[in-house]
Amino acid sequence: MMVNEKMVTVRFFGKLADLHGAQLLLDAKGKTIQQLLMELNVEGVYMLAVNGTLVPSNATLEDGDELAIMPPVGGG
Amino acid sequence: MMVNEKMVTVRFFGKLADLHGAQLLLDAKGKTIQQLLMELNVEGVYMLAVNGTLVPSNATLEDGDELAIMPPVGGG
Amino acid sequence: MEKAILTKEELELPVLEDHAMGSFIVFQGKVRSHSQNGEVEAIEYSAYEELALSQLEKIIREVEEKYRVTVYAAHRIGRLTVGETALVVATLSPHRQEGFLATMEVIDRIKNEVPIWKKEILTDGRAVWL
Amino acid sequence: MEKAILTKEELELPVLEDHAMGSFIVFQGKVRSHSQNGEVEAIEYSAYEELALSQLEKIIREVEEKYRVTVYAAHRIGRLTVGETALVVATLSPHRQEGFLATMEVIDRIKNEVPIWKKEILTDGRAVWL
Repeated sequence: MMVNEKMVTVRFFGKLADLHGAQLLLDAKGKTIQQLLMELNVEGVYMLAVNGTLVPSNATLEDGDELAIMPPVGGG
Repeated sequence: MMVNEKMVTVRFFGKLADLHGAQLLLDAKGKTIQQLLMELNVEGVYMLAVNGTLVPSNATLEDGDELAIMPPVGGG
Repeated sequence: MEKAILTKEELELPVLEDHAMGSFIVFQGKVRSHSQNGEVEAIEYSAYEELALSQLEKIIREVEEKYRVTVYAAHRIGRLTVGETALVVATLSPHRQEGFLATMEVIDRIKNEVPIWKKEILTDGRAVWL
Repeated sequence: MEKAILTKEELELPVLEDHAMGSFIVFQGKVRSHSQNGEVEAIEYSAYEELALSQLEKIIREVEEKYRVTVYAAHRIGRLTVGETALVVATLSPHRQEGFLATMEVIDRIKNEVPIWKKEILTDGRAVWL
Protein backbone atom coordinates (compact mmCIF):
# COMPACT_ATOMS: atom_id res chain seq x y z
CA MET A 1 0.00 0.00 0.00
CA MET A 2 1.75 3.21 -1.10
CA VAL A 3 2.12 5.50 1.88
CA ASN A 4 0.42 8.73 0.89
CA GLU A 5 2.03 11.63 2.71
CA LYS A 6 -1.45 13.21 2.79
CA MET A 7 -2.56 10.48 5.15
CA VAL A 8 -1.90 9.31 8.72
CA THR A 9 -0.76 5.72 9.27
CA VAL A 10 -2.47 4.23 12.28
CA ARG A 11 -0.94 1.08 13.79
CA PHE A 12 -2.62 -1.03 16.46
CA PHE A 13 -0.78 -3.43 18.75
CA GLY A 14 -1.58 -6.35 21.00
CA LYS A 15 -5.23 -7.26 21.31
CA LEU A 16 -6.22 -3.89 19.76
CA ALA A 17 -4.75 -5.17 16.49
CA ASP A 18 -7.14 -8.13 16.67
CA LEU A 19 -10.08 -5.76 17.21
CA HIS A 20 -9.21 -2.93 14.79
CA GLY A 21 -6.72 -4.43 12.38
CA ALA A 22 -2.92 -4.02 12.43
CA GLN A 23 -2.72 -0.93 10.29
CA LEU A 24 -5.01 1.73 8.76
CA LEU A 25 -4.42 4.68 6.46
CA LEU A 26 -6.65 7.67 7.21
CA ASP A 27 -7.03 11.29 6.48
CA ALA A 28 -6.79 12.69 10.02
CA LYS A 29 -4.83 15.86 9.48
CA GLY A 30 -5.50 18.43 12.22
CA LYS A 31 -7.49 16.03 14.41
CA THR A 32 -6.43 15.30 17.96
CA ILE A 33 -5.71 11.69 18.78
CA GLN A 34 -8.66 11.76 21.23
CA GLN A 35 -11.03 12.67 18.41
CA LEU A 36 -9.68 9.90 16.21
CA LEU A 37 -9.95 7.34 19.01
CA MET A 38 -13.61 8.26 19.54
CA GLU A 39 -14.36 8.11 15.82
CA LEU A 40 -12.73 4.70 15.60
CA ASN A 41 -14.44 3.63 18.84
CA VAL A 42 -11.14 2.47 20.32
CA GLU A 43 -11.10 1.55 24.00
CA GLY A 44 -8.44 0.19 26.38
CA VAL A 45 -5.66 2.49 25.18
CA TYR A 46 -2.60 2.50 27.48
CA MET A 47 0.05 4.30 25.46
CA LEU A 48 0.16 6.47 22.33
CA ALA A 49 3.12 7.38 20.14
CA VAL A 50 3.58 9.49 17.04
CA ASN A 51 6.57 8.63 14.86
CA GLY A 52 8.06 6.49 17.62
CA THR A 53 7.75 9.03 20.41
CA LEU A 54 5.25 8.89 23.30
CA VAL A 55 2.56 11.57 23.09
CA PRO A 56 -0.49 12.60 25.15
CA SER A 57 -3.94 11.96 23.65
CA ASN A 58 -4.56 15.66 23.02
CA ALA A 59 -1.72 15.79 20.48
CA THR A 60 -2.74 16.88 16.99
CA LEU A 61 -2.04 14.65 13.98
CA GLU A 62 -0.25 15.85 10.84
CA ASP A 63 -0.02 14.36 7.35
CA GLY A 64 2.57 11.62 7.14
CA ASP A 65 2.46 10.92 10.87
CA GLU A 66 2.58 7.33 12.12
CA LEU A 67 0.31 6.93 15.13
CA ALA A 68 0.80 3.86 17.33
CA ILE A 69 -2.16 2.90 19.54
CA MET A 70 -1.14 0.48 22.27
CA PRO A 71 -3.08 -1.51 24.88
CA PRO A 72 -1.63 -2.16 28.35
CA VAL A 73 1.91 -3.52 27.91
CA GLY A 74 3.24 -6.69 29.51
CA GLY A 75 6.68 -7.92 28.63
CA GLY A 76 9.13 -9.94 30.72
CA MET B 1 50.09 -34.20 68.44
CA MET B 2 48.30 -37.33 69.61
CA VAL B 3 44.78 -36.49 70.62
CA ASN B 4 44.38 -37.62 74.21
CA GLU B 5 40.75 -38.54 74.86
CA LYS B 6 41.31 -37.25 78.40
CA MET B 7 41.64 -33.74 76.98
CA VAL B 8 39.51 -31.12 75.21
CA THR B 9 40.69 -29.79 71.85
CA VAL B 10 40.11 -26.06 71.62
CA ARG B 11 40.19 -24.48 68.16
CA PHE B 12 40.23 -20.73 67.53
CA PHE B 13 39.21 -19.11 64.24
CA GLY B 14 39.63 -15.80 62.46
CA LYS B 15 41.44 -13.13 64.40
CA LEU B 16 41.03 -15.13 67.64
CA ALA B 17 43.47 -17.66 66.16
CA ASP B 18 46.00 -14.87 65.78
CA LEU B 19 45.50 -13.90 69.44
CA HIS B 20 45.22 -17.32 71.12
CA GLY B 21 46.76 -19.76 68.65
CA ALA B 22 44.90 -22.03 66.22
CA GLN B 23 44.57 -25.02 68.52
CA LEU B 24 45.10 -25.96 72.20
CA LEU B 25 44.80 -29.20 74.11
CA LEU B 26 43.50 -28.74 77.64
CA ASP B 27 42.11 -30.65 80.52
CA ALA B 28 38.71 -28.93 80.82
CA LYS B 29 36.45 -31.85 81.68
CA GLY B 30 33.32 -30.72 83.57
CA LYS B 31 33.99 -27.01 83.03
CA THR B 32 31.43 -24.81 81.28
CA ILE B 33 32.60 -23.04 78.17
CA GLN B 34 32.06 -19.72 79.97
CA GLN B 35 34.54 -20.73 82.69
CA LEU B 36 37.10 -21.78 80.10
CA LEU B 37 36.71 -18.54 78.15
CA MET B 38 37.31 -16.53 81.31
CA GLU B 39 40.34 -18.60 82.26
CA LEU B 40 41.77 -18.17 78.76
CA ASN B 41 40.79 -14.49 78.80
CA VAL B 42 39.04 -14.82 75.45
CA GLU B 43 36.95 -11.87 74.26
CA GLY B 44 34.93 -11.10 71.12
CA VAL B 45 33.31 -14.55 70.90
CA TYR B 46 30.41 -14.70 68.40
CA MET B 47 29.71 -18.40 68.06
CA LEU B 48 30.63 -21.60 69.90
CA ALA B 49 30.42 -25.18 68.71
CA VAL B 50 31.20 -28.55 70.29
CA ASN B 51 31.99 -31.38 67.86
CA GLY B 52 30.66 -29.34 64.95
CA THR B 53 27.36 -28.36 66.54
CA LEU B 54 26.44 -24.89 67.81
CA VAL B 55 26.18 -24.71 71.60
CA PRO B 56 25.40 -22.00 74.19
CA SER B 57 28.27 -20.80 76.40
CA ASN B 58 26.86 -22.53 79.49
CA ALA B 59 27.40 -25.96 77.90
CA THR B 60 29.66 -28.29 79.87
CA LEU B 61 32.78 -29.77 78.27
CA GLU B 62 33.57 -33.52 78.26
CA ASP B 63 36.79 -35.37 77.54
CA GLY B 64 37.45 -35.77 73.83
CA ASP B 65 35.25 -32.80 72.93
CA GLU B 66 36.36 -30.42 70.19
CA LEU B 67 35.40 -26.87 71.11
CA ALA B 68 35.39 -24.24 68.33
CA ILE B 69 35.59 -20.61 69.48
CA MET B 70 34.63 -18.21 66.71
CA PRO B 71 34.73 -14.42 66.34
CA PRO B 72 32.02 -12.55 64.36
CA VAL B 73 31.62 -14.26 60.98
CA GLY B 74 31.76 -12.50 57.62
CA GLY B 75 31.63 -14.50 54.44
CA GLY B 76 30.28 -13.53 51.02
CA MET C 1 28.80 -3.75 24.38
CA GLU C 2 25.16 -2.97 23.65
CA LYS C 3 23.28 -2.70 26.97
CA ALA C 4 19.70 -2.53 25.69
CA ILE C 5 18.75 -5.38 23.38
CA LEU C 6 15.58 -6.38 21.61
CA THR C 7 16.02 -9.50 19.53
CA LYS C 8 14.38 -12.56 18.03
CA GLU C 9 17.51 -14.58 18.74
CA GLU C 10 18.12 -16.69 21.85
CA LEU C 11 19.25 -14.42 24.68
CA GLU C 12 22.83 -14.65 25.89
CA LEU C 13 23.99 -13.98 29.43
CA PRO C 14 26.19 -10.87 29.49
CA VAL C 15 29.64 -10.95 31.08
CA LEU C 16 30.05 -7.64 32.89
CA GLU C 17 33.47 -7.29 34.58
CA ASP C 18 34.65 -4.44 36.79
CA HIS C 19 37.02 -5.08 39.67
CA ALA C 20 35.60 -2.18 41.65
CA MET C 21 32.25 -3.94 41.69
CA GLY C 22 31.48 -6.55 44.33
CA SER C 23 28.02 -7.64 43.18
CA PHE C 24 26.89 -9.12 39.86
CA ILE C 25 23.23 -10.10 39.62
CA VAL C 26 21.54 -11.77 36.64
CA PHE C 27 17.77 -12.24 36.40
CA GLN C 28 16.19 -14.48 33.77
CA GLY C 29 12.45 -14.40 33.07
CA LYS C 30 11.35 -17.63 31.45
CA VAL C 31 8.22 -18.95 29.79
CA ARG C 32 6.34 -21.07 32.33
CA SER C 33 4.57 -24.35 31.59
CA HIS C 34 1.42 -23.26 33.43
CA SER C 35 -0.56 -20.08 33.96
CA GLN C 36 -3.96 -19.24 35.37
CA ASN C 37 -5.28 -20.00 31.89
CA GLY C 38 -4.04 -23.57 31.87
CA GLU C 39 -1.18 -25.55 30.39
CA VAL C 40 1.05 -23.37 28.23
CA GLU C 41 2.78 -24.43 25.04
CA ALA C 42 4.41 -21.12 24.05
CA ILE C 43 4.14 -17.38 24.33
CA GLU C 44 4.21 -15.05 21.35
CA TYR C 45 5.94 -11.80 22.22
CA SER C 46 5.19 -8.86 19.93
CA ALA C 47 6.61 -5.36 20.23
CA TYR C 48 6.45 -1.89 18.82
CA GLU C 49 10.15 -2.31 18.28
CA GLU C 50 11.24 1.26 17.65
CA LEU C 51 9.62 2.57 20.83
CA ALA C 52 10.40 -0.57 22.83
CA LEU C 53 14.12 -0.14 22.29
CA SER C 54 14.13 3.58 23.14
CA GLN C 55 12.06 2.92 26.29
CA LEU C 56 14.45 0.13 27.30
CA GLU C 57 17.44 2.45 26.81
CA LYS C 58 15.72 5.19 28.81
CA ILE C 59 14.93 2.85 31.72
CA ILE C 60 18.52 1.57 31.83
CA ARG C 61 19.94 5.10 31.71
CA GLU C 62 17.66 6.36 34.50
CA VAL C 63 18.16 3.36 36.80
CA GLU C 64 21.93 3.46 36.30
CA GLU C 65 21.98 7.11 37.30
CA LYS C 66 19.67 6.58 40.26
CA TYR C 67 21.70 3.73 41.80
CA ARG C 68 25.14 4.35 40.26
CA VAL C 69 25.26 0.83 38.84
CA THR C 70 25.77 -0.76 35.42
CA VAL C 71 22.65 -2.37 33.90
CA TYR C 72 22.16 -4.65 30.92
CA ALA C 73 18.69 -5.68 29.73
CA ALA C 74 17.69 -7.87 26.81
CA HIS C 75 14.17 -8.84 25.77
CA ARG C 76 13.41 -11.53 23.23
CA ILE C 77 10.44 -11.27 20.86
CA GLY C 78 8.73 -13.79 18.64
CA ARG C 79 7.42 -17.23 19.59
CA LEU C 80 9.09 -18.68 22.71
CA THR C 81 8.36 -22.19 23.96
CA VAL C 82 8.14 -23.22 27.60
CA GLY C 83 11.48 -22.93 29.42
CA GLU C 84 12.95 -20.38 27.03
CA THR C 85 14.23 -17.05 28.37
CA ALA C 86 12.26 -13.95 27.39
CA LEU C 87 14.05 -11.39 29.52
CA VAL C 88 17.55 -11.02 30.93
CA VAL C 89 18.45 -8.17 33.30
CA ALA C 90 21.97 -8.01 34.70
CA THR C 91 23.34 -5.49 37.17
CA LEU C 92 26.92 -4.83 38.23
CA SER C 93 27.33 -2.74 41.39
CA PRO C 94 29.72 -2.05 44.27
CA HIS C 95 27.42 -3.77 46.79
CA ARG C 96 24.50 -6.17 46.54
CA GLN C 97 21.90 -3.83 48.08
CA GLU C 98 21.76 -1.32 45.23
CA GLY C 99 22.29 -4.17 42.77
CA PHE C 100 19.08 -5.91 43.83
CA LEU C 101 17.11 -2.66 44.03
CA ALA C 102 18.24 -1.63 40.54
CA THR C 103 17.54 -5.06 39.03
CA MET C 104 14.04 -5.21 40.49
CA GLU C 105 13.26 -1.66 39.40
CA VAL C 106 14.41 -2.30 35.83
CA ILE C 107 12.21 -5.40 35.57
CA ASP C 108 9.16 -3.60 36.99
CA ARG C 109 9.65 -0.62 34.67
CA ILE C 110 10.12 -2.88 31.63
CA LYS C 111 6.82 -4.58 32.41
CA ASN C 112 5.07 -1.21 32.71
CA GLU C 113 6.74 1.01 30.11
CA VAL C 114 8.14 -1.08 27.27
CA PRO C 115 5.60 -1.70 24.47
CA ILE C 116 5.77 -5.48 24.41
CA TRP C 117 2.76 -7.81 24.50
CA LYS C 118 2.32 -11.48 25.28
CA LYS C 119 -0.11 -13.86 23.62
CA GLU C 120 -0.23 -17.17 25.48
CA ILE C 121 -0.59 -20.25 23.27
CA LEU C 122 -2.17 -23.01 25.35
CA THR C 123 -1.77 -26.73 24.73
CA ASP C 124 -5.51 -27.01 24.03
CA GLY C 125 -5.08 -24.60 21.14
CA ARG C 126 -6.51 -21.48 22.75
CA ALA C 127 -4.60 -18.20 22.36
CA VAL C 128 -4.99 -15.64 25.16
CA TRP C 129 -3.66 -12.07 25.31
CA LEU C 130 -2.05 -11.50 28.69
CA MET D 1 23.10 -31.88 42.19
CA GLU D 2 24.69 -30.66 45.44
CA LYS D 3 22.97 -27.41 46.49
CA ALA D 4 25.25 -26.33 49.34
CA ILE D 5 28.91 -26.11 48.36
CA LEU D 6 32.04 -25.09 50.16
CA THR D 7 35.12 -25.39 47.97
CA LYS D 8 38.61 -24.11 47.23
CA GLU D 9 37.94 -24.50 43.51
CA GLU D 10 36.70 -21.76 41.20
CA LEU D 11 32.91 -21.46 41.57
CA GLU D 12 30.70 -22.55 38.70
CA LEU D 13 27.33 -21.07 37.86
CA PRO D 14 24.61 -23.66 38.42
CA VAL D 15 22.10 -24.49 35.71
CA LEU D 16 18.76 -24.95 37.44
CA GLU D 17 15.94 -25.89 35.04
CA ASP D 18 12.26 -26.30 35.88
CA HIS D 19 9.60 -25.38 33.35
CA ALA D 20 7.14 -24.51 36.09
CA MET D 21 9.52 -21.77 37.26
CA GLY D 22 9.43 -18.36 35.63
CA SER D 23 12.30 -16.69 37.50
CA PHE D 24 15.96 -17.68 37.72
CA ILE D 25 18.21 -15.32 39.68
CA VAL D 26 21.98 -15.69 40.13
CA PHE D 27 23.98 -13.50 42.52
CA GLN D 28 27.77 -13.41 42.45
CA GLY D 29 29.77 -11.80 45.27
CA LYS D 30 33.23 -10.85 44.04
CA VAL D 31 36.48 -9.63 45.59
CA ARG D 32 36.65 -5.87 45.10
CA SER D 33 39.78 -3.92 44.20
CA HIS D 34 39.19 -1.33 46.92
CA SER D 35 37.83 -1.27 50.46
CA GLN D 36 37.75 1.27 53.26
CA ASN D 37 41.22 -0.05 54.18
CA GLY D 38 42.73 0.83 50.81
CA GLU D 39 43.72 -0.94 47.63
CA VAL D 40 43.08 -4.68 47.85
CA GLU D 41 45.23 -7.40 46.33
CA ALA D 42 43.36 -10.46 47.58
CA ILE D 43 41.14 -11.81 50.33
CA GLU D 44 41.91 -14.94 52.29
CA TYR D 45 38.71 -16.78 53.20
CA SER D 46 38.97 -19.25 56.08
CA ALA D 47 36.17 -21.42 57.44
CA TYR D 48 35.27 -23.85 60.16
CA GLU D 49 34.35 -26.13 57.30
CA GLU D 50 32.33 -28.78 59.06
CA LEU D 51 29.99 -26.26 60.68
CA ALA D 52 30.05 -23.91 57.68
CA LEU D 53 28.62 -26.59 55.41
CA SER D 54 25.90 -27.66 57.87
CA GLN D 55 24.91 -24.01 58.44
CA LEU D 56 24.78 -23.43 54.67
CA GLU D 57 22.56 -26.49 54.23
CA LYS D 58 20.29 -25.35 57.07
CA ILE D 59 19.90 -21.85 55.60
CA ILE D 60 19.06 -23.25 52.17
CA ARG D 61 16.55 -25.69 53.60
CA GLU D 62 14.80 -23.05 55.71
CA VAL D 63 14.66 -20.40 52.96
CA GLU D 64 13.40 -22.95 50.42
CA GLU D 65 10.59 -23.90 52.78
CA LYS D 66 9.75 -20.31 53.64
CA TYR D 67 9.44 -19.13 50.01
CA ARG D 68 8.77 -22.45 48.22
CA VAL D 69 11.71 -21.91 45.90
CA THR D 70 14.84 -23.83 44.91
CA VAL D 71 18.13 -22.39 46.20
CA TYR D 72 21.75 -23.16 45.39
CA ALA D 73 24.60 -21.55 47.33
CA ALA D 74 28.34 -22.03 46.91
CA HIS D 75 31.09 -20.31 48.89
CA ARG D 76 34.73 -20.43 47.92
CA ILE D 77 37.50 -20.51 50.54
CA GLY D 78 41.22 -19.95 50.32
CA ARG D 79 43.05 -17.01 48.75
CA LEU D 80 40.97 -15.15 46.14
CA THR D 81 42.38 -12.31 44.06
CA VAL D 82 40.48 -9.20 42.99
CA GLY D 83 37.64 -9.99 40.58
CA GLU D 84 37.26 -13.61 41.61
CA THR D 85 33.89 -14.89 42.82
CA ALA D 86 33.65 -15.83 46.50
CA LEU D 87 29.92 -16.51 46.69
CA VAL D 88 27.25 -17.69 44.28
CA VAL D 89 23.59 -17.82 45.29
CA ALA D 90 21.03 -18.95 42.70
CA THR D 91 17.27 -19.14 43.12
CA LEU D 92 14.67 -20.74 40.90
CA SER D 93 11.08 -19.71 41.61
CA PRO D 94 7.65 -19.40 40.00
CA HIS D 95 7.78 -15.59 40.10
CA ARG D 96 10.55 -13.04 40.54
CA GLN D 97 9.21 -11.53 43.79
CA GLU D 98 9.87 -14.52 46.03
CA GLY D 99 12.99 -15.25 44.00
CA PHE D 100 14.58 -11.94 44.94
CA LEU D 101 13.41 -12.13 48.56
CA ALA D 102 14.81 -15.64 48.96
CA THR D 103 18.12 -14.77 47.29
CA MET D 104 18.64 -11.68 49.46
CA GLU D 105 17.72 -13.58 52.63
CA VAL D 106 20.14 -16.41 51.86
CA ILE D 107 23.00 -13.97 51.31
CA ASP D 108 22.23 -12.06 54.53
CA ARG D 109 21.99 -15.27 56.57
CA ILE D 110 25.23 -16.63 55.08
CA LYS D 111 27.01 -13.46 56.14
CA ASN D 112 25.62 -13.76 59.68
CA GLU D 113 25.50 -17.50 60.38
CA VAL D 114 28.11 -19.32 58.33
CA PRO D 115 31.50 -19.53 60.10
CA ILE D 116 33.63 -17.99 57.37
CA TRP D 117 36.14 -15.18 57.89
CA LYS D 118 37.89 -12.76 55.57
CA LYS D 119 41.41 -11.43 55.88
CA GLU D 120 42.04 -8.62 53.42
CA ILE D 121 45.50 -8.55 51.85
CA LEU D 122 46.27 -4.99 50.78
CA THR D 123 48.65 -4.00 48.01
CA ASP D 124 50.86 -2.22 50.58
CA GLY D 125 51.37 -5.55 52.36
CA ARG D 126 49.04 -5.02 55.28
CA ALA D 127 46.64 -7.83 56.26
CA VAL D 128 43.37 -6.83 57.93
CA TRP D 129 40.68 -9.07 59.41
CA LEU D 130 37.27 -7.91 58.21
